[in-house]
Amino acid sequence: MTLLVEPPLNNATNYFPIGVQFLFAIGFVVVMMFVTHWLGPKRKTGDKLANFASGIESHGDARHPVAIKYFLVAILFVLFDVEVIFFYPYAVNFKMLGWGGFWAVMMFVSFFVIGFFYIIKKGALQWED
Amino acid sequence: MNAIILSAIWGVVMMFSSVLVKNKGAFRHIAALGLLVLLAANICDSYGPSFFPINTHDMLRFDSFGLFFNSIAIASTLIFVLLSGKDIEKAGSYVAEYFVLIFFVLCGVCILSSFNTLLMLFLGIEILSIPLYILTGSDKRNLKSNEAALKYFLMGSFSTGIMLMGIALVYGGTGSFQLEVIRSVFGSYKGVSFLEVTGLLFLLVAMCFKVSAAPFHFWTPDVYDGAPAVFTSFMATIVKAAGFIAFLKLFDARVADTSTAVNWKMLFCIIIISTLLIGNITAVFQQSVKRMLAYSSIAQAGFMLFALFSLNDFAREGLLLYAAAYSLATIGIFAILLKMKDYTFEGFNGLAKKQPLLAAANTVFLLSLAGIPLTAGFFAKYYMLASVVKTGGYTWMVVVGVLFAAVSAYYYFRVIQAMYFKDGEGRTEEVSGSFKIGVALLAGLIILFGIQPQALLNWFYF
Amino acid sequence: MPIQYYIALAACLFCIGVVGVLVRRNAIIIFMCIELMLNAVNLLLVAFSKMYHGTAYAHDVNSTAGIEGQLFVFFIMVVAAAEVSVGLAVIVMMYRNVHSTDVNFLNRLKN
Amino acid sequence: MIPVLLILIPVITGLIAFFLPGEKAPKIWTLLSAIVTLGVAVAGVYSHRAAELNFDESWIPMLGARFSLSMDGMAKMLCLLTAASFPLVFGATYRNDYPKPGNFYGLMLLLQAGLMGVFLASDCLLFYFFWELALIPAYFLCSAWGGERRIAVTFKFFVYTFLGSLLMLVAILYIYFRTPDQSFALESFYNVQLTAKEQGWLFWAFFIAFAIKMPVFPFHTWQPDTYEQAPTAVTAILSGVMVKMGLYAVIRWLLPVFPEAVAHFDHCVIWLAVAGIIYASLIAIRQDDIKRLIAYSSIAHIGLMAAAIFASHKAGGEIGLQGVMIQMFNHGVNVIGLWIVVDAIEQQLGSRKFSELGGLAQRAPGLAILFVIMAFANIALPLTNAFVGEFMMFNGLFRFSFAAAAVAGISIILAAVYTLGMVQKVFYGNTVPRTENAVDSDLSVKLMLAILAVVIIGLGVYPQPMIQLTNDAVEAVITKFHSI
Amino acid sequence: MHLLALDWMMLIEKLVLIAVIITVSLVVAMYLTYGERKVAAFLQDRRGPNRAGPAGLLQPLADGLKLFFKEEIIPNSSNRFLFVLGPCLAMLTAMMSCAVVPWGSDFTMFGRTISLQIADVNIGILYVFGVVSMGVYGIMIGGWASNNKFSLLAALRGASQVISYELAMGISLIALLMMTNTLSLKTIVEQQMNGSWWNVVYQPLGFLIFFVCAMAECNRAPFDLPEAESELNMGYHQEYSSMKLGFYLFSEYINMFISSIIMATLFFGGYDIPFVNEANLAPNLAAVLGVVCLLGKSLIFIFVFMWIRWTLPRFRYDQLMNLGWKALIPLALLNMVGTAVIELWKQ
Repeated sequence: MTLLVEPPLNNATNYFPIGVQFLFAIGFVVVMMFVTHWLGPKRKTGDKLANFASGIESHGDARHPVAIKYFLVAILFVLFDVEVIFFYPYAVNFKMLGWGGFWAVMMFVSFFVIGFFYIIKKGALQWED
Repeated sequence: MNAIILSAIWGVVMMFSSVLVKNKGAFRHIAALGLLVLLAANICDSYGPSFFPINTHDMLRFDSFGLFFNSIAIASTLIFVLLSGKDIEKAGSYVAEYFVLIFFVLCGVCILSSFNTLLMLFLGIEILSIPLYILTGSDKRNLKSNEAALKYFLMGSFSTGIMLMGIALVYGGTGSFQLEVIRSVFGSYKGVSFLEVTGLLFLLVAMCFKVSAAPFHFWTPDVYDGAPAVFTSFMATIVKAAGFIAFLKLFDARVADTSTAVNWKMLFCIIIISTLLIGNITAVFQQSVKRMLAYSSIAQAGFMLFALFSLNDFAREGLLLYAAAYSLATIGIFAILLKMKDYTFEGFNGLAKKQPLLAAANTVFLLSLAGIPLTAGFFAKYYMLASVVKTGGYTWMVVVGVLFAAVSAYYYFRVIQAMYFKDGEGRTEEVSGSFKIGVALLAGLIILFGIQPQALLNWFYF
Repeated sequence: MPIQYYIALAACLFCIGVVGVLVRRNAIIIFMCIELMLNAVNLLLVAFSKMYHGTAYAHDVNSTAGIEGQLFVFFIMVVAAAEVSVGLAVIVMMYRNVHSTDVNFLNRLKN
Repeated sequence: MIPVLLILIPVITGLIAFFLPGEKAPKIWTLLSAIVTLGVAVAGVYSHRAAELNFDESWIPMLGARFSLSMDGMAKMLCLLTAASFPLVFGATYRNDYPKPGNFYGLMLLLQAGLMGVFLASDCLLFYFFWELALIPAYFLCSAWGGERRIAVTFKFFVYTFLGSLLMLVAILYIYFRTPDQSFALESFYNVQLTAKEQGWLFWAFFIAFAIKMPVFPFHTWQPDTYEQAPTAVTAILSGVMVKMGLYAVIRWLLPVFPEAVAHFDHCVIWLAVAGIIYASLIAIRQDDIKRLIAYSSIAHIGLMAAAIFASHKAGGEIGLQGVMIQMFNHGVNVIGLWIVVDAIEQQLGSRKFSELGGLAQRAPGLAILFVIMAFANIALPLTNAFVGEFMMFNGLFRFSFAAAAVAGISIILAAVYTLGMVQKVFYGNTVPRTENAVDSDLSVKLMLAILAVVIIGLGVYPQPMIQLTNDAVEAVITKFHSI
Repeated sequence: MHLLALDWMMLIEKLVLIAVIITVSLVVAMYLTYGERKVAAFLQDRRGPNRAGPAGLLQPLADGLKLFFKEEIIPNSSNRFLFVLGPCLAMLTAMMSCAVVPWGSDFTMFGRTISLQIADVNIGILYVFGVVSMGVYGIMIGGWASNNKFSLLAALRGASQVISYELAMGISLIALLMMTNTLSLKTIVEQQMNGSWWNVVYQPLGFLIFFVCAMAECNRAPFDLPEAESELNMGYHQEYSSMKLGFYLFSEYINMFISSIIMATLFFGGYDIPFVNEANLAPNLAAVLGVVCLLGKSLIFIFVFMWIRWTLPRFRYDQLMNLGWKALIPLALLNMVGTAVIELWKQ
């Protein structure tokens, strides 16, 4: 069995130009990188290659664990973004689904809101300490 | 449907109670209340009225089997919360959240007991597993707990990946996720295609992972050992039983029997024997009771797998009984274990002198796990063996199973020996009177089911 | 394109994932490999879905056959997101305690 | 109703005994309970009305298991033995102090209930139930109140028996699914149709379970250790009554259900038993511990009974079976007597070693006389009860195989050697320091021994009531054989 | 194979289009730097660049050339591969996001109908979102690879900010999609051309949220926390020099340009020429005018961006996060539900 290709809009050829553009962009970026690398002067000194910390001597490795808040935001983003993405198919078929779909989505929205209020109440979004 | 929705709702209620209620001790009462409501609603559902007449498009199918299992699971959780609620409070600082997660796990359990499409199987397993990853790691400062959580998580999601591949392949072969369709395709084909058989094998592997059947059991002891004991109790009982219920529903008779490409019986046979072998033999060598229980849970899984081997009515009834008997006994043992200061066998030395009631109850639980008559565990094992004998053939496997049951007596009796026949302090935490009564009642319940199994199983045939 | 191509591709991705899980020692990389496995499944599901839909579409333009495969993909994505959030949290927790994400640290429970 | 009482009285009184405080209360309570049970058992023996002797009630309908008890002659006899042995043992050990007496006596009564259940059950699942139930109290009794090595030894005993019974469970299940009406009833089991091959392995599954319990030669290794380590009161019950469970089960559940397999494997089993007899007798001679000696002698006696049972299906073998019937009772009586003496010695002198004993007859003449009677019964001298039983059993065995009977016959001589050796080493010769200050034993001990001695001689002279009592059971088994 | 069956003329056509569009956006970006300085000068009553060329018009070229000839520095303690990858990724995503934008109506030349859209896919908006959210990798990788505390902190801030506002942005668009029922940008534009009003009339709140989020996404003031020089020196690209720095700067301006274009397309009719019925014009003329119109609209947005930048002070970080999570997301949700109810009511 093979995939039967259907006529409508969504067709692999539609995406072909994007691929072309991607190649184009990559080419551009790489060429630019090489050109500047080749053109620029190279006079390396130890001071120049050290980290810049406004003239203060930098201490150790920068990759220390950072505040958990950032991590929390990232995790919350992952969760909520997936939920948001799920609204898209609904939005596109919104008129077709009518009130039935509306109530189903309202349920989904309520999950979203419950989770949202929960994290707010738990102080996950509290940035001012 | 009642149980699924209400457990989710009550989970949310608990979630917000964590914000609104300041008193830590109140959470377990709220949770117990919720479980009571859940149990009532589920029993209500079993007898007809469902509060949520939702069209599930045949994705979920509520039969008496699943509903009855829900009742068992919810009731066991209730007992668990009543007995070990205080220990949950000690597990970490997010007390209410632990209860929330337990409710969500129950939601997954209820989905697993009624799924009718692979989608729901997948969702049920995930809803069940993800909260467990968190519960396993709930002791944040404890490295063992961390390790257990990470290991459980990695292994769990790995097996999820395998399961999904299996589902995808089965879908590719049959064109549907519905169990009936898959079964009928398996029944109608002369030779099933490569896709379906591979898919089903993947599913088998994944389910073995989830129920910790050998050779995919290796994560279990570490995880059960590392997790806070109170959650190990929950994980090793209700969750595991739910896994088996799902396993049974998935590999129902018609799938396994009609496909000739793989000798399913032989395959299960190997899995069962190796599970029993590994579980029992390693349990013998453990020094910590908690770890022994972890291995013994593998061994018990081997016995539950008999149901999957035989797939007849005895298997179905027996699995329910096994789930109940095993869960109740293990919850009881863990409840007592949690009161012990020392989790090794030596820690139990002389418990009978200090706490005769706890020791007696613990003995009943251990005897039940060993499958001695007069306890529920006997009939559980009885049903499992009977189901295999009924299918005919492979009686030698029953004999092997029985041999391992005798081996299992060794490590269960070590605890009894320690409690009764050895001298020691038997040091425990403060034990409240209500806890003692609860444990005694639980032991009584196990003996009741041991004398009159139909007290439990009659519900199934209402 | 024939469905076999998709199966082969998905199988390759899946195998890379499996091998990665088994071979690599860094928890995050293992986790990424697991995600790779999930995505191989997604790919396969969509391909199958399209295959069934295409077959049905040839007979009936309004057919919705095969959509359940794509539906499944949505659920996999959700679950993957949930797993990411929990899993990364677990890994971070681990990292805060041992300052490493190497799973070789995970054999302390063995004894 | 009588069978139910026989089980219920010990269960209920036993559970109450757990909660009785102090030293005296449990003793008196259990003694009373045991006497009441004995009364009921005697009433059962003399009752002939089916309504009184049978009980049948629904138990687990979904499995087809019923709570059905019935009391035929063999059951009557064994119930009588069980009911009689407990008051005897309680009486003889009345002076002994056990730590936590409530638990001890409670468990003893539960053990009695389990034993009764085994002898009375006429439903196989129920039988299995009681079979295991008898084990658990015995396990706790031996482990908690036994000697130094008690934990390991008792566990060995437990695992052996448990393993055997699990094998039996598998076989029971198998037969259950072959019965036409899916039931565990005795009749259904008797009527089940099995092929020769099935009978073959089912036979072994059952036989191993029973053989461990009896014990027959290769399965006996738990027995001497356990007898040695268990508190003597418990040992008395174990060897006096509990081993009869195995013999009883063979007659009740094995012979009629697998007649063809019995006919097929009879040589095998009998030679095992005979080998066991000789082996145990030889070992017994070498023992230094009274308890171990009696334990091995018990193996020898049981072996003979087992051999006679398996010889009974040949023409004329019913005499042997009849012999087994009465010998079960007699052996129980004799061996309990021996254990009581051992207990009396051990309690007083703190040792059971021949090397540490001697000349006791001078210090305790009453005990010595009674012990000698017991010893004669153990050798099966004429005029003792055992003579009748052994004579009949050898008779049956001779009909089956001359060679086997001849070899087994050596055991009579060996029995004389070790038993008399024991009497001589313990009671005669010069006193040793340990026995220097010994006194005669308590009245309670002597009273119990005297009762036993009366029974021994009474039955030795006039065994007819016992034969009549068990005749129906023998006939039932033999008819079953002849019907195939 | 389908690839071989491709229309080769079409390939050439697309190549030309891609080249033109990328060049245009680069040039626009260059001149935006100029524009920014001029606008700043204007708002602060200064002159701005005025030396290179008439009115300083060659200034961007001079700046660009300088970037080419600057020395490339890769700090010792950095991760070299990632250090280079960061700016490349930022530039790449910036260049890719314009692929689904419809620049104008169809254009006829040499007997061929040429679509002024690189790829007309039915998930246009999703594509844009996908590519834009890749932008965060550029920031994160750059900041992390520098192994500099300031860079790392700035990158973290930037990443958190971008992903936070993406949520609100996503939700705000849903209301719009409920009305258009399509994800294809071209269809959305056509609907606005044929319908009487632009979408902004129906979705003012949605537009506002989208606009705010777009500003935050582009790290534009008042949301330019990642490069808050008073706290973090130069932000995540403080170790960068030469063209790698140039890439970051360029990508930022390109992003600004493209987001203006997207806003114009979604809410302001795209290449629709206001008050004119395109059907009355010659098709080619209409197409050219459409392109001009679109650019014009986007320039207005860009001007507003700059205007805001030089008018408002920077947010504090907690204010920024609170605005994103606690104000915009609930607002966007409300807008979504409200739109749904009204739309269903109307049916």
